[in-house]
Amino acid sequence: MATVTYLILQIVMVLLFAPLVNGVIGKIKALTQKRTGAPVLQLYYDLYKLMRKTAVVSDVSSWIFRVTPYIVFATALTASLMVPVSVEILPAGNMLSALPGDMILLFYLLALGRFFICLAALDTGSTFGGMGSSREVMISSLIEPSVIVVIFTLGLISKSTSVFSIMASMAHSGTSFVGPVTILLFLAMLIIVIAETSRIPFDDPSTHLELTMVHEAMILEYSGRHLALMEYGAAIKQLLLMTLMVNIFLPFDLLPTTGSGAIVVALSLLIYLAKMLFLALIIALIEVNTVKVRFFSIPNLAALSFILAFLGFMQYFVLGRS
Amino acid sequence: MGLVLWIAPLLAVALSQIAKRARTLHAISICVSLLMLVVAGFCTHAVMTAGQLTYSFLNHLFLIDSLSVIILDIVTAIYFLTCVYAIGYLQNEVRHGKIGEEKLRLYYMLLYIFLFAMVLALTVSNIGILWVAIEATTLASAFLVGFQNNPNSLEAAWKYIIICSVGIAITLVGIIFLHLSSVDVIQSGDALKWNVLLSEAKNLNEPVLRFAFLFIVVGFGTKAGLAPMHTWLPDAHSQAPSPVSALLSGVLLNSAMYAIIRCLTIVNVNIGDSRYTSRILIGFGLLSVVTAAIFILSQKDYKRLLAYSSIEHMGIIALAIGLFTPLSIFAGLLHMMNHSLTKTMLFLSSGNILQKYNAREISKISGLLKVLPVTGPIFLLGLLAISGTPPFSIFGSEVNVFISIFDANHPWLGVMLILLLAVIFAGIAATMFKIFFGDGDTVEMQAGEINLPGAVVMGILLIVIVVTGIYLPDGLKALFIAAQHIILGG
Amino acid sequence: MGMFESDSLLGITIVIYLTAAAAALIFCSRQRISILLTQGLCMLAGISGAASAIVFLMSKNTPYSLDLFLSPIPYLSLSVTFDGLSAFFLLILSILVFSVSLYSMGYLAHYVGKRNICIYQVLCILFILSMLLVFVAGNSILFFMAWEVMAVASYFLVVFESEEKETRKAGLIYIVMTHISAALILVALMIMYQYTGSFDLSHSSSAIPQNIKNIIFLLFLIGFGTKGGIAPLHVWLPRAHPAAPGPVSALMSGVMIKTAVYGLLRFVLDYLGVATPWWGYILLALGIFSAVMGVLYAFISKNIKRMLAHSSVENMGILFIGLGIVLVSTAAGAKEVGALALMATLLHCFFHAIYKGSLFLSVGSIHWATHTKNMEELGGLIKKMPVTAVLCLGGALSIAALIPFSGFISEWLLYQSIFSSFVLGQAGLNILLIITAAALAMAAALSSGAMIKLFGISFLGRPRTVHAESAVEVPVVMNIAIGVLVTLSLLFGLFPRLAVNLFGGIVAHLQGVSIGNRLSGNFLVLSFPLQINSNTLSPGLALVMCGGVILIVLVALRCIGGKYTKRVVGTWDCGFKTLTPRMQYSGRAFSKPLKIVFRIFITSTRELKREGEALYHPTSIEYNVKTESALEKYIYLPFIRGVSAMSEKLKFMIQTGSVHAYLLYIFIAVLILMLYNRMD
Amino acid sequence: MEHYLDLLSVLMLLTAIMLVSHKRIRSYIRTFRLQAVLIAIIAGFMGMQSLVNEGSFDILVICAIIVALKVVIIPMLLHKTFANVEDVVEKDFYLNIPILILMSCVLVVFSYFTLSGISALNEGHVNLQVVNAFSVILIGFFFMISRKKAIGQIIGYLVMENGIFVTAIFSTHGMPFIVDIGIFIDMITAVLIMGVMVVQINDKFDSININNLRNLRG
Repeated sequence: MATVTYLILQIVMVLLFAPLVNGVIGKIKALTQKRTGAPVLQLYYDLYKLMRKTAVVSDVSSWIFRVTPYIVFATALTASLMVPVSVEILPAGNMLSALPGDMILLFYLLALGRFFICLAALDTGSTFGGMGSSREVMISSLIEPSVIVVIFTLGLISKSTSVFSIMASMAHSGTSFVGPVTILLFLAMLIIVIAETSRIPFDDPSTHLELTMVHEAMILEYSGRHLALMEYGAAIKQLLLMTLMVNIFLPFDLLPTTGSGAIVVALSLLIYLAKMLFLALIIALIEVNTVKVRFFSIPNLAALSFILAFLGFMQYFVLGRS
Repeated sequence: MGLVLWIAPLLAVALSQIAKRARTLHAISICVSLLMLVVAGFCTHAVMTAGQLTYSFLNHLFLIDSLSVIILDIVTAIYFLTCVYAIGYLQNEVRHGKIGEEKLRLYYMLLYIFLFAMVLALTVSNIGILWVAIEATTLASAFLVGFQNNPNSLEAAWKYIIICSVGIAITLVGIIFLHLSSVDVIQSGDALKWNVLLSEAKNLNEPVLRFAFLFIVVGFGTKAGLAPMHTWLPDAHSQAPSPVSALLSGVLLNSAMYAIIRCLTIVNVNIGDSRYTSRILIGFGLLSVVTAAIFILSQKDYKRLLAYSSIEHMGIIALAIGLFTPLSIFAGLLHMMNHSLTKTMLFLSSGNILQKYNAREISKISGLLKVLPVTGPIFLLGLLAISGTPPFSIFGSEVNVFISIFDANHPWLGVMLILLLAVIFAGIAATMFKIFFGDGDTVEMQAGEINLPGAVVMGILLIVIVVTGIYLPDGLKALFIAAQHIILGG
Repeated sequence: MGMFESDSLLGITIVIYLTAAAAALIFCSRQRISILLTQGLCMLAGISGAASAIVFLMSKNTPYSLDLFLSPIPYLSLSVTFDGLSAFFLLILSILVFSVSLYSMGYLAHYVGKRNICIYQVLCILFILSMLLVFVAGNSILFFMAWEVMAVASYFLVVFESEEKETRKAGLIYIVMTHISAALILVALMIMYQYTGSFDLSHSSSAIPQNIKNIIFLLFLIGFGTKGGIAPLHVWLPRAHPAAPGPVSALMSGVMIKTAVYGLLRFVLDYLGVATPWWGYILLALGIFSAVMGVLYAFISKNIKRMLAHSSVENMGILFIGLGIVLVSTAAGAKEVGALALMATLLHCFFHAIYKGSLFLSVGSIHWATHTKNMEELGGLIKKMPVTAVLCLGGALSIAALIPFSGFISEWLLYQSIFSSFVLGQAGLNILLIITAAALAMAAALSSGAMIKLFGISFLGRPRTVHAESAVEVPVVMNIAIGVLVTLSLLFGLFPRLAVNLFGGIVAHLQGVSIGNRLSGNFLVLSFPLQINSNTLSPGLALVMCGGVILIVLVALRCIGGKYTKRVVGTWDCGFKTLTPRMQYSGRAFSKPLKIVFRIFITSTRELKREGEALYHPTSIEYNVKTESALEKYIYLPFIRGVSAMSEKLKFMIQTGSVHAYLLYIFIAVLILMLYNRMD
Repeated sequence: MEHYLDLLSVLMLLTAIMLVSHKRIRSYIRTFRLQAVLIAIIAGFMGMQSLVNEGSFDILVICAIIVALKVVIIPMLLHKTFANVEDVVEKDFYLNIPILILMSCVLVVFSYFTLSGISALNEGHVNLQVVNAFSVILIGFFFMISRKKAIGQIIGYLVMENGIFVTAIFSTHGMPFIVDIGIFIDMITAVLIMGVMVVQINDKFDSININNLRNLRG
């Protein structure tokens, strides 16, 4: 029963807040640039509109093109179920039986979605699709090593690769989030999140300039409900990655320990939202203050991320252990 | 009965001079070789039942035991197969005007003398006469090598006769010292008889015997193609007509090795230890394998390649015999047989290739599997067999040689040998395998076999080397074991 | 000894194979009958072989020995010992044989009347039988014999379509490398024999001193590593595997390269025993190198079969990583971690055989249908060959280690075993381990990229040439054959416990500890000393969830957006007149970014031919890129050239043609021997 | 008696060294004939000895054969062959003559060194005759190597044979008779065949310079 409650709560949170993140980041960017900007809820309107529109499908494409949006959305949502927005909403007792899975599975689920996006991009025979797909493959394979190093280091600290265990362990340890290890890992993770969510400086989500776009190039042919699912899926993925970050590196979930039941949960959710706002602010500021780098400078960023993660790992073994 | 072995070839020499037509010559050849084979079979039987076969009326000059009978069988069998093959081969040569019909007579006459000398070497008990016989093989085969009478074959023949004569002269020095070592022990009637020498081995003069052995090894080693005395071999084998090449490689080398083995036993029994001889034979053996490896790696002429491969295998045999453990000797003898059969098959195939393509250079041949649908595959399998690939027979004997080397606690030797053989395989593969594929359309020629009896012979040989890959008839094995005991000194 | 005991089934299997070979020979002239009969018998043999293995594995049988043939020649007897490891590899072999034979029934049809099917089939059976013997050999001589026959048979199969020069070259490189590696193995076996005095594999190795064991290990490493295609000894593999006919490639990549794993498990882990950790370090280092190099080259290949071959190099690298962890942890005494890693390795070995088999068969089908292996000439096949496309996608997902296919299971377990081996706690090892994990992650990502390229370029988009335009779906038997493998991959991906239970006995036997209680639960629940909470994995549940989500989404969309309507138009062309297939992204363009990133490993020469006066309006442009491996260019080629130059030079220095020199050799030999005699 | 034999053996060694120092075909043959005469004398001595001591004619018969073969027939054949093929004298050796002679001396020392270890040969003191005879073998061999032309090889071979024969006769008083006969037959055949080949080589290559025969290499 607790499991079902968890699942429902989690799904609702994710579906509800995922498009909001984009709006918030956009708004922050606009404000820093002294613009009014689009409404915070713009993506909700877009999604609603798209779902109602007729889909335009290329005559070259095959069933791959049509099933991909569903797979992308489904994998993103399923993956997000593994990343509780708050430790408090986790069912008590054996949480493993609720949702078996760990960080590795999480990232491989996302990889499944990416696999299909890349295929779908090639399916229409459009040059843009191929270009985006090719670039996406490069970015993802360069960023992957640092992902696994981060996962392993976090896992070693909390002695499990399970997302719940890591979060719980971080939340319990309380002070570790200011330690050298976590700072390094946080930075590495930040780069990973930016890369995975196709943001500046890796990619520019707001451009349709053929020389720079990656993610947008892949979904260029999509329209109607397919596009809606794609956009929604991307938003969910972004939310879950950010959730992962805030809940691991800013583990304040357990602060409101007094009280019980719904109040605690509500409090922790509020804290969660605050943390997300904080992270969105960081991301937005990064977007505002940097430019999209040259495509062949992306390996440098990936290497930076890897080095940060690796140093974090080293720190753990040099300082954390001795 | 055994004396037929001596008489038949001599008789054939005479008959071949009388015969008028090519067909008669071929018929005589087949009959004689078949007769020899049958008699050899008889001798084998006699040896297997009685241990040895000898005739007192010749003062035991004719004497064969298990060791000689093994090699005798190899000789007669290969001789027979070669003769069958030669019919087709020679007919082609005549048809293409390479040789006139009158030269056939000379060919057969020389061949009979060659055969006689070889059989004599194997069946005579006197080492002196053994020497004479081996020298006679050189003389008879020198003309066979130069049979085609072009500058290259003449050059080969010249080198062959010079180097082998010198080598054999060196042997003579050895035999003199061998005689010297025994003058005080053995009366003149039995002088130089290996059976007597062996039974008196303990009483021979050791330093002289050791000295004698050096020359015997170098001399017969020249004939057996051990490096660095091997230099005549690639020239002679590549220039001789293919049936003769097969005989040289498959038979003659063994006869020379046989002579070495006989003396080796005497020396080892005399010293009571095999270290002295081991070092010499292992040294020559290893050097031969190294030399062959170097030459095979970038060989451009396929018959020369086969010749170098013979050097390699004689090296392995020398090594095995030199180790002088029961297993190594067994393996060495087995290897001798396997090598002879395989190499004969290869040389016979190469004869077909030569006649079909009229080229010795590897680079000029392609599409062999298509152009010669029987010879091609056989040649390919033969190459694999000769380089020690299972399930062919050479693998079995080579593995036993390796095992005996490691048993005898010479790991470095074994490692080197294994690696060298691998290098040789690589060389053969790199240089030779390309001839089999492709369309062969660089040369306009029709696909099809040209030598039917030859194809049958090669087929038989192929079957034999596959079967003996893991199987050996009990009788044959008993014979090998008996020979092994003889070599080990009774 | 009942009919359905493992040993009698094994005997039956061998007999069926021999019968199949005989059938192939007897019906030589009636090709269609011969194909049906021979391949049918092979399928049967596959079933009985698999049954033999499964019966053994299920019943936890103790190892047994059989003497097939006692040879009068010493040491050449064919005696067979069957244990868990043999059963495991026999199972792999049999599954693939079954599927490949079924496939061949269709595939060989286009050989009828063109090629010598009789020889092909006999060689195939010889190849299969020799692999079987490798796995069940009871002594090392038989092992070596089978190993050599396997090499030769596969060589002939590689050069079976020998018209192309490339094929012949591939065959040559293959046979030379494999033979030299075999020689090293033989050396190792002989050294083992020298110390133990026995070729029996069940004999104890305690008589071998440690430093000798190190040497033996290195020899095995090079020997088996070459066969397994471990970088930098892998150069033969990407050439030979693509050159062979489709079914043979599947067998080679699926089973033959696994003989290297078998060899290492059998001889190093089982026979020698592991005492020093650095063996494992070496394996790890090699594994990392191969995994990354292999997948990198796979990613940039445009030949679809070559891509898969490179991917085999990658997967061998992954297997080596697994083995490395097994050795490291065994040496450190952490048997349980070793057991976990061993399980991961075995599973990866098993799964890789299955899905790589299916992929090779799928691209074999592409080749069958389009007569080209160059993906730049393909495209749009998903419409022409819909079933093949689905099957190929299954294989691609498996090899990209994505759920719900089996590839993910073994990869996950491998990650977990790397994770667990941090418990060993040496700082140096830990750094190596984290690098291993990173390399593994990158390899997985790149491999999924390679599969996107493979599938995307050849099946999606528009047909690039008339080859692809005129393709038709392959015969149904071929697709069934692939389907069997893909289904197995899916099955084990969803229910990994099946495989874990089946192979648990082998791990327990080899490592001496059972990990059954640490790998528990309905799906996979892993609990190890290092962990406070178990790590769990349930691909099935994830799949169910995804399915649920999709259902919900469909309903939701229906509610919000109404009925699905679509408009089919051409792909957006930026207002340009019409898109042609040539404007699609090509395979080469697809992999270009990563090729630039990793240019130190890949040397490429390019050539631009331009015709026409005007700079911006040439009448024709031709662009050629040739990619070479830096390894081959800077190490292998110079070495080969050096050796042949040396041989060429020495040849004329020794055999000068001068009879005087020859006499001099003899003279010197005499003098030296006389000196030897004097000195002795 | 022994003194005479010693003297003869030394003389024979001298002829071998003389041979090394010669440049012309004619002198080769002459020296060879001289050596053959010496051998015949040695054989005659020994033959007489064995006739007196053991009543055996073997060695005397062999002595007669030597005279017939080596003193008469072979030189004649050689003359005839080489008169046919070539008459020009040219420098036909690899090293110059003084060095060749010095190396011959080294060979003598070498054979002394190697033979001195064999006790059965040396009853108390080193057996001079065997050393000399053995040196002749080596020098003959060396002669073959040092001469470029076919004639050099044939003569060298014959000198080796001489050396071997003398070694045999000095060390063991001759081999079994039948073996000796065989050896002689072989030898004459060998020389005949070589002669025939020389003619053929001269036909095909327009020279008997063996150094030109270098097509088969590698």
